[in-house]
Amino acid sequence: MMFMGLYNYWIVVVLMMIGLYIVIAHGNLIKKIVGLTIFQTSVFIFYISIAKVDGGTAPILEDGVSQYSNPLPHVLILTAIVVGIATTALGLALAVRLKEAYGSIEEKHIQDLDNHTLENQSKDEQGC
Amino acid sequence: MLIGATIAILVVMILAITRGIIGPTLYDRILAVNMFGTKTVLLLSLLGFVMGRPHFLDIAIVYALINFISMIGVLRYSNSFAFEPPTQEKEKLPEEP
Amino acid sequence: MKDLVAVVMLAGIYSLLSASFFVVMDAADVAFTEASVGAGISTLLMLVAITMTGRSEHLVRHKPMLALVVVTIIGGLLIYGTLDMPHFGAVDSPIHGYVAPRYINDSMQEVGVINIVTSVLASYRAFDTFGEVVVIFTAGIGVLVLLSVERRPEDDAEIDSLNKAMHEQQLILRIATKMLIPFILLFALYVQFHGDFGPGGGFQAGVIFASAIILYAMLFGLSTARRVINQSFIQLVAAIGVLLFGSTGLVSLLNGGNFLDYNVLFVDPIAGQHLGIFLIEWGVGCTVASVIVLIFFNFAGRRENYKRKKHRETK
Amino acid sequence: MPFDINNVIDIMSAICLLIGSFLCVSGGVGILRFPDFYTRIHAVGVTDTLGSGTILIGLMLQCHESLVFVKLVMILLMTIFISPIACHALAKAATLSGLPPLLCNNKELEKKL
Repeated sequence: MMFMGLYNYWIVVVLMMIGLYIVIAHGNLIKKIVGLTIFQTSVFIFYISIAKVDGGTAPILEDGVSQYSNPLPHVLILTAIVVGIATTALGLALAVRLKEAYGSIEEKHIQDLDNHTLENQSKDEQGC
Repeated sequence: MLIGATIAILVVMILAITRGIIGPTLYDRILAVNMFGTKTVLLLSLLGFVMGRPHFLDIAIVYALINFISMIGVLRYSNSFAFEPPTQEKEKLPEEP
Repeated sequence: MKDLVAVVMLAGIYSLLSASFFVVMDAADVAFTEASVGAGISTLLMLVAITMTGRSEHLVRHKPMLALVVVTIIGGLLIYGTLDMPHFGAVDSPIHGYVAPRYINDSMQEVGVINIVTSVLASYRAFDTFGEVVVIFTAGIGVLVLLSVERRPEDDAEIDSLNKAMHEQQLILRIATKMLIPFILLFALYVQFHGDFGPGGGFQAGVIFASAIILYAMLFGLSTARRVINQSFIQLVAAIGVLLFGSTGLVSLLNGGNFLDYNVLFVDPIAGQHLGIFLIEWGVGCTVASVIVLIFFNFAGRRENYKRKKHRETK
Repeated sequence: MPFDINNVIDIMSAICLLIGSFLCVSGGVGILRFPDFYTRIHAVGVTDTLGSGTILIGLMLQCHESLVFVKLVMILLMTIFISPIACHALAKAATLSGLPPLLCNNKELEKKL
């Protein structure tokens, strides 16, 4: 049973892979962003779970408590969550603009449209 | 008794998630999320007492507020007609598979 | 699942769950942040984006088998890598070795703040936090550049008339919201100032403050909310927050200390630390609140433009 | 057992927690088992408020610090205030969007009557 103490990492890996699968396999940009969010949260869970100490409590000093969990990962993740929402908003804004420019947020449609315009351009150049 | 209540809340949360996943209409899902939120508030207050550190009550208050806000937001932005002006013609809600 | 709204709702549940997990893992501050950010604001922004980009997904997958194989291989490698990691909850794992004991044992003498997370965030690693605040500010500017729309007075009049027409329908919600909003704002201030003693601080307070304004904007219409809080004022506040943070560092430089070293801000080092943390938290709170309100206003303003266009086309 | 006010308070708090847990679980069963949206919102809306209320009162009876007590009172007030409004908004939105309630056919109704 030497591996039983590692289950927190396995949960993190599973969540991370779910996020990665969504990012790779789905063409919809919004869904890709949701996948990225799941990926991000798995990293948060990783940090927080390694900060946990057996028998420790929240890192807020109190009389009669000597064992606290590690405050450093908490600080990193606290800021990362707020930065995460800001970057997610930026990604969503990009998706909205892509929808306006291409009329779709499916990756395949956007690529097709791009290829189409590229072909037209090269034809025009040859024509000249 | 505290632990018993915590377990009961956890069971209810699982039931709510099930409804959120299968829920045929959008409103079922919103209802499930809302219920999940209120149950989280209760869970946090109970956990604070179980662990003996009542700092967590602040988090519970935030939950109660944010849950309300997010529900209003979901209703507002999910093509819900309660928030559209009555003069516009009503479209049919798209049936989900 | 093809319906993106359902996907976003489930993502909201996932966020609630992860916040409960953070509570169980003793990370009260992180849970606080996740509670105020993940469940409310991010769900909301995704929904607004979905209303503009279309609600259903065309299920064209990019070679799911290949993706599955790639994901399985990477996952297997990662799990193989975890076999050497320290066990869950182990007291002697390397992460608890280097700077953490100093934070836990000495922060009371050096900084004088009960909440260790706040003292690390705002004093020991303040430069890092400065970077994060600048990132948030930059993201706000990015959204502003991408989504800002010009407003014309005649559109406002049109929206006003629509709002009046909706007043009857939303009477209960509007009255309830009017009663709730002062309470939310007060609670945000409590969180802002209570960060030294319990979970809380500038990041969380900013998000809660912003969510109160977002609630107002959702129920009373965007143009009303913009009349209450001008957008250029919000931009100003965002910039002032970052400036406050940076100038606190500069003042400590000028007083002969390091950048963001608050000991020199006051005669007594502990009082200096308190003053420094107070100013820093204010800067963070201002920036976060105004950037989030800014992001929401721009998303929602874009959406109203869409609706107006549709309205005109149907006419 | 000698009469002691602390014992009485403990027992009362236990009873409150028990009732609250029971109500919450019944609401949970309701949201899963009831046939359509309106019956589900009925199950949730009613039990949510009362169940949360009783659990919070049970916790209030157990707490010793006044700040904790005040916070619990605030959570209780907010639950009582917010939960019915949220349910009202949800049900109204569903009705206005044209979600039909599940009714038995008129013939069946006539038979029953």
